Amino acid sequence: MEEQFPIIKVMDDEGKLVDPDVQIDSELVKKLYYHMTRIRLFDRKAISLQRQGRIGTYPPYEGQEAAQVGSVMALNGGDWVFPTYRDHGATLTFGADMVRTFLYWNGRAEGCVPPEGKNIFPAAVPIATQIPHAVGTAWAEKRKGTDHVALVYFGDGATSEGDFHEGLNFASVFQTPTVFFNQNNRYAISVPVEKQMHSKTIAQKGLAYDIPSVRVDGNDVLAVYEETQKAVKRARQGEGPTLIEAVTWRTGAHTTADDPTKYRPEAQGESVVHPLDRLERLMKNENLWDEAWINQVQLELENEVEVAVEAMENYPKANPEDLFDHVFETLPEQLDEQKQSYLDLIGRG
Amino acid sequence: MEEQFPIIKVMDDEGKLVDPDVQIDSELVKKLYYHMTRIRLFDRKAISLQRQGRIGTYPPYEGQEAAQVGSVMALNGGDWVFPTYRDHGATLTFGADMVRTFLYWNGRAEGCVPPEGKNIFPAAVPIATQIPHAVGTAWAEKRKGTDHVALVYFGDGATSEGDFHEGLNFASVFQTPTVFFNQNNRYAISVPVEKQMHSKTIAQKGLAYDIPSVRVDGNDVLAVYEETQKAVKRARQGEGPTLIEAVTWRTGAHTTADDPTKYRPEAQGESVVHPLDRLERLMKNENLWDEAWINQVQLELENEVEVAVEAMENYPKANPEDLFDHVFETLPEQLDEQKQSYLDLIGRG
Amino acid sequence: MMDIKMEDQKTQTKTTQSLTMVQAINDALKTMLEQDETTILLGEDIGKNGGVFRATEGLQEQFGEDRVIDTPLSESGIVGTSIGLAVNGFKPVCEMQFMGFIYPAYDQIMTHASRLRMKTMGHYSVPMVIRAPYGAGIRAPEIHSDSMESIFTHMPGVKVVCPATPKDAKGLLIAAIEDPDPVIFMEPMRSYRAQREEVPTEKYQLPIGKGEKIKEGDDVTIITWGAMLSVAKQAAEQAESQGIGCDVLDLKTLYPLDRNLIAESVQKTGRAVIVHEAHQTGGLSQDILSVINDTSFLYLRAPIERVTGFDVPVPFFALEDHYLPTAKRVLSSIEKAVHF
Amino acid sequence: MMDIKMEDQKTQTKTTQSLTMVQAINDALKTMLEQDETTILLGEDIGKNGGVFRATEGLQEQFGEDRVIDTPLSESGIVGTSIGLAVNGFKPVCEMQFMGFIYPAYDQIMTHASRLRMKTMGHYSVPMVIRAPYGAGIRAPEIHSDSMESIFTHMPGVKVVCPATPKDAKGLLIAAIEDPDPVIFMEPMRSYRAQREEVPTEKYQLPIGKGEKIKEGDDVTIITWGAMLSVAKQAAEQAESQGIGCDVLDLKTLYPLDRNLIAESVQKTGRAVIVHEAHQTGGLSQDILSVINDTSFLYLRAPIERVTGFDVPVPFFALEDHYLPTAKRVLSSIEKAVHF
Ligand SMILES: Cc1ncc(C[n+]2csc(CCOP(=O)(O)OP(=O)(O)O)c2C)c(N)n1
Ligand SMILES: Cc1ncc(C[n+]2csc(CCOP(=O)(O)OP(=O)(O)O)c2C)c(N)n1
Ligand SMILES: [Mg+2]
Ligand SMILES: [Mg+2]
Repeated sequence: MEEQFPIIKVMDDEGKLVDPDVQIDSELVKKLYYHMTRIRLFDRKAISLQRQGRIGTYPPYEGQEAAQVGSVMALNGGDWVFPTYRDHGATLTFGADMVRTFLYWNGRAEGCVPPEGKNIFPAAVPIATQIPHAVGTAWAEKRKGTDHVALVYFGDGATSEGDFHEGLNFASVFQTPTVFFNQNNRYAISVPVEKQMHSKTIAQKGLAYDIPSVRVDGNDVLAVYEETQKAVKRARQGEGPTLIEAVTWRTGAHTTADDPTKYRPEAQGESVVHPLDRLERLMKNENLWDEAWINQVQLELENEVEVAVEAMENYPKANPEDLFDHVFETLPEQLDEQKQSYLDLIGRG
Repeated sequence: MEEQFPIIKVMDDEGKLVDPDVQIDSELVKKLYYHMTRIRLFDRKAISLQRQGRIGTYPPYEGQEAAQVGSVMALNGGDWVFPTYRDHGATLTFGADMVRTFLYWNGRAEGCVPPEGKNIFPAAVPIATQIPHAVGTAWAEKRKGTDHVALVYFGDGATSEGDFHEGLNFASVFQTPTVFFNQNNRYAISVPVEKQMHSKTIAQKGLAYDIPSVRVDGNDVLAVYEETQKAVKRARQGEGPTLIEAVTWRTGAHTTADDPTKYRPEAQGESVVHPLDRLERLMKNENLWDEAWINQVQLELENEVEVAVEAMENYPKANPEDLFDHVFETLPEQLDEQKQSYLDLIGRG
Repeated sequence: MMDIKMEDQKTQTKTTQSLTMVQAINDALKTMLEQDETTILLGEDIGKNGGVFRATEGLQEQFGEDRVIDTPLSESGIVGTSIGLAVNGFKPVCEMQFMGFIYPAYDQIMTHASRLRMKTMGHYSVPMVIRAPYGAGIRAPEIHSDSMESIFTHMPGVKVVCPATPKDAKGLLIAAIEDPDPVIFMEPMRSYRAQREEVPTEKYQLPIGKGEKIKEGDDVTIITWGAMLSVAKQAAEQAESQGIGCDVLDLKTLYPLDRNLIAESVQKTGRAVIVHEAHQTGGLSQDILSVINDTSFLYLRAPIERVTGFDVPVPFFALEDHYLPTAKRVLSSIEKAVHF
Repeated sequence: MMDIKMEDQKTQTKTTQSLTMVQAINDALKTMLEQDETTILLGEDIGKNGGVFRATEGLQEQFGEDRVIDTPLSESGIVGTSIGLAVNGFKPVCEMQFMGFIYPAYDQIMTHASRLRMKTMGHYSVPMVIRAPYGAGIRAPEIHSDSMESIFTHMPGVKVVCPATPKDAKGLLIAAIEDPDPVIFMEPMRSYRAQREEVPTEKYQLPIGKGEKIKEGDDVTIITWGAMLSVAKQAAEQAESQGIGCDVLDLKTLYPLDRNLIAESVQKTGRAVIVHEAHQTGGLSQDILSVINDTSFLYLRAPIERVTGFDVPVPFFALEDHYLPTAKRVLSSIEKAVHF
């Protein structure tokens, strides 16, 4: 099966183009670099905030920046994104608010509210449950006759859940414009993909549904972008779903509460070239590395992140009223009574 | 994919051997004929009992006799069988009690109690839920170091459920000695397999798990027997699970409460040669058709069925005590109180 | 189905037809498919076959495969994709073939359908209905006879509705479809064809959250819904022949409960018998008991009686009549309450 | 973990060690893995990683990958295959990583684990334990904080156990593993490391179905379990400082309930406050209320009070302290009951 699904690359680890004749779009490369840098800064800041007790448990995505940025950049404004808890690199790139993204990791529902006009679902915490949502939402677009698509993120572990299977089957039967974007980062918390499945690839799971699938180097942002674009294009044209396996590597811990040295062999992952380093090499190779621009971007983004942290920390405190007010459109009488008597008790009545 | 999974046959519709050089085992053929005849008689009797209001709703398996008998005959005594509601043709052949099988269709728990030493699970009613059980049970045999296997039946519709996927993945990861025996009878109640899945075969679903799979003519009892034997042998030898798709046809209604003329095109299935007719042709072609023996078998089996019906109808009435007595090994006090007060009320206290 | 013109109180001419409950449900679905193009139906065998109970009979023919959709056999898939459809402009009405087959979808309902509005502070909502025939008494196979409303009444963010009559079925189902939040719509399958009633042909809604007093009496309040209503009524009649007057309440909505209806009646009678076919432990009877405790403690003249399914799995059908509450059991509890 | 020799009442020398609850659970699992070779553990990340809470720390190292099994991420698969293992000679102890992730396995538990003995009149049984850390209060992400015992206490055929202390955790977990029927074993994760206690190193069982009076007082009975026990005790202390005596009951088993313990206490005090963190509607408080109704109606001097999680989804953690019962809320209910 591995031969049937070779890992597609545009550049190699040294940032050399695999096909030297290929034309690369320098504006695109700069955009990708910009967003990967931006989300890396967010990620590192979030880890440090967690260490200082300023936000809650946090799942870093470092190492997966290419997979997330490369894929989400292939979408348009009206498309839909279905992230997991580890995909706020993608949602930030797609247009999610940075302050609210920080708020999410501080236990705030405000973090699930997307900007108006941006179709971003709340991060799915129960594994694989978001997959059918992306199928249904894409199906709705198809029914309405638009060319919008839905892209759903999920991990290697998610492929073991029933919802992965049921979602892919629905997408296949109803030919919905859904892009199934798997980030195979080799681990589901501590469980390596070799124990998650006996098959060597995730891409081959598309065969069960006659869903076209492809395996891509998830640390090669150009390859991810290109393959996602193809899948999105097919979906827009009414040619149905695609399964993309992006082979990548989670550099850090599963979450800030996790200690990967307990279960990952020390040497594993050592040879992985970080996707941003790879992109840097490419840019240097292709003479796109403009030190001044790089420094400016860095400063600008560091500032953006700092400002967002400050805004998060100065955000008005969570209202106990919000416990009750969004359960139904209209609060049932008995729930309203619970609300009133609680507010009375805490002196907010 | 269809080319990758050709439908394997031993005989053609005319009962001619596909490979004329093959040696057939005449004792085996007679046994298969015997059991297929036996379960057909059971099935037809059950339908008629249901029409007369003497048993409850009944799901006939007519048309699937070869699939059920051919597969279950490949097992040994210590093996395990996991049937659905439509697989009592298989369980009867494996050694389930005929009286109890009738009782099951009369709403009696007694119908789920297998004869001592026969490893037969109660028929699974919630679709696909039995699949993980067969994996766990086979896994237990592997752990104990026996060479027993588990064979699990399920329909084409069952492949859409999450439990199908999760079960196959576990079997693949833990290499359990499980035979996944799918009867693709082309319909899940009214839903044709073309709407159940976009893929053309069920066998290809094994590719997702690197589980070897095969497609067999489910109406060719010799082909079913052979392919199941191969799968069972692999399982016994520690070579893990196999997925078998037996392509067959449900001659009648989904259940006695169903009217297939509402949803099946009239001509569909017309060309299907009934598996017993096919076997008869083969036996005639191969000079195994012994009219006297046939008649004797017919009489003997008709008698067996009649005797079983009588025993079912004379069976002691269901005890209300049984409502309570098998919920736990030891009845909790509060449940015992419910029991006692109910028995008092109905004058059995 | 016979069309009849009827004069209603407001001297307005209304059209009604005599329908069974399953026909009334069919009529409600048809009404909504006609009047709201975002309404779509999803389920197993609901298309050509018209549903195993014929609740969707003729609807695919009339509205097409695109609006009355035969899905794969996949409850989590049905509910999960419907959440996506609901968020993106549609009003999916999903059929679970029997309530006992809703369990694979429990996760989707619990972790998403019920919470999406809360999670997003109202940005996304899930206006979706899950229809589920429930209950024992029709000699169905195993698992086909469960009555597990409690796993949904305990789930914040969903409403649970259960009609007992054809007219209520239509009005409540339309209300459920028009409700902006997820509704579990339980259909008492043994009442599907038990009774005919004049049902308005027009579109109408009955309020979710409101029960009704079906019968008036002074001595004891019988509280029930769905298929058990007829059992309760039978017991009430037998009680009256002994001179015991019964208020019989049909709750119709199981969450949120019509607490006023319950309180008013129990404050009058001082006694209550709650009847449902779900298991007693964790059954809705316990919640009703707490409504009475909270509202009517000082009025109570006897412990509250519960007549429910036993705390045993719903049995194979040979024993289901022993599992289900009977008029005899209800009567015995009425007597116990009155003679306390 | 410090080993200490202690003299017990029977002047017999016993060894104990000072353990947190999560260590006591680890010790129970280790004890059973040592003493019963049919015991096996299955779950996500329970092997090398020792479980996300370290409940299985060191066990795979000691007992091998064959007995402490990292499974695929597949709750229905874990429970479904465990049913097969249980029927065929093993005692699977499954870990659901958090109770909020048990929902995908609900179908397997409901339609098979709980019913197999009944279905086969005792021919097959499912001696299996499902461990599930539950509850809010540790700033965990969404869905990690649910407390859904009611969907299991309402399910005939399973027992539900929930210890509040290290010693109970070990004794009850061993009892659960040795129980011939399926047991849902809920672990209050916010108590995992809250307290140390001397726990016997030997194998011992505590009886399933028995609660305990933790504190004695005459005016009101506080009934609770698990993580809420400490909240209840805190409120009871505050009440006593106002001269209100409290019986505090730790139920320990949620099905079957220790009805005698509840009845005796409420018959003494005439008042009850039930505390749990699950949602109120459909919560176990309603069942306890019915136990009191059935056994102690004439003793009641005030309506029964319930202090529970609200009927809202367990919120993101910024609001979880508002969701959870607090000593203040419990005290307010104690006062309400006493001053009725
Ligand atoms: C249904 C469910 N079960 C268990 C968990 C606990 N859990 C959180 S993340 C995780 C591993 C997920 O692995 P993978 O899908 O590979 O995604 P990754 O974390 O690697 O991005 C687990 C088991 C969960 N969130 N949901
Ligand atoms: C979980 C679940 N959903 C729905 C049903 C109702 N139902 C009973 S049989 C059936 C069709 C099954 O089709 P298939 O798997 O092809 O088996 P067949 O009946 O053809 O043998 C359905 C939908 C069920 N029993 N279980
Ligand atoms: Mg992963
Ligand atoms: Mg079929």
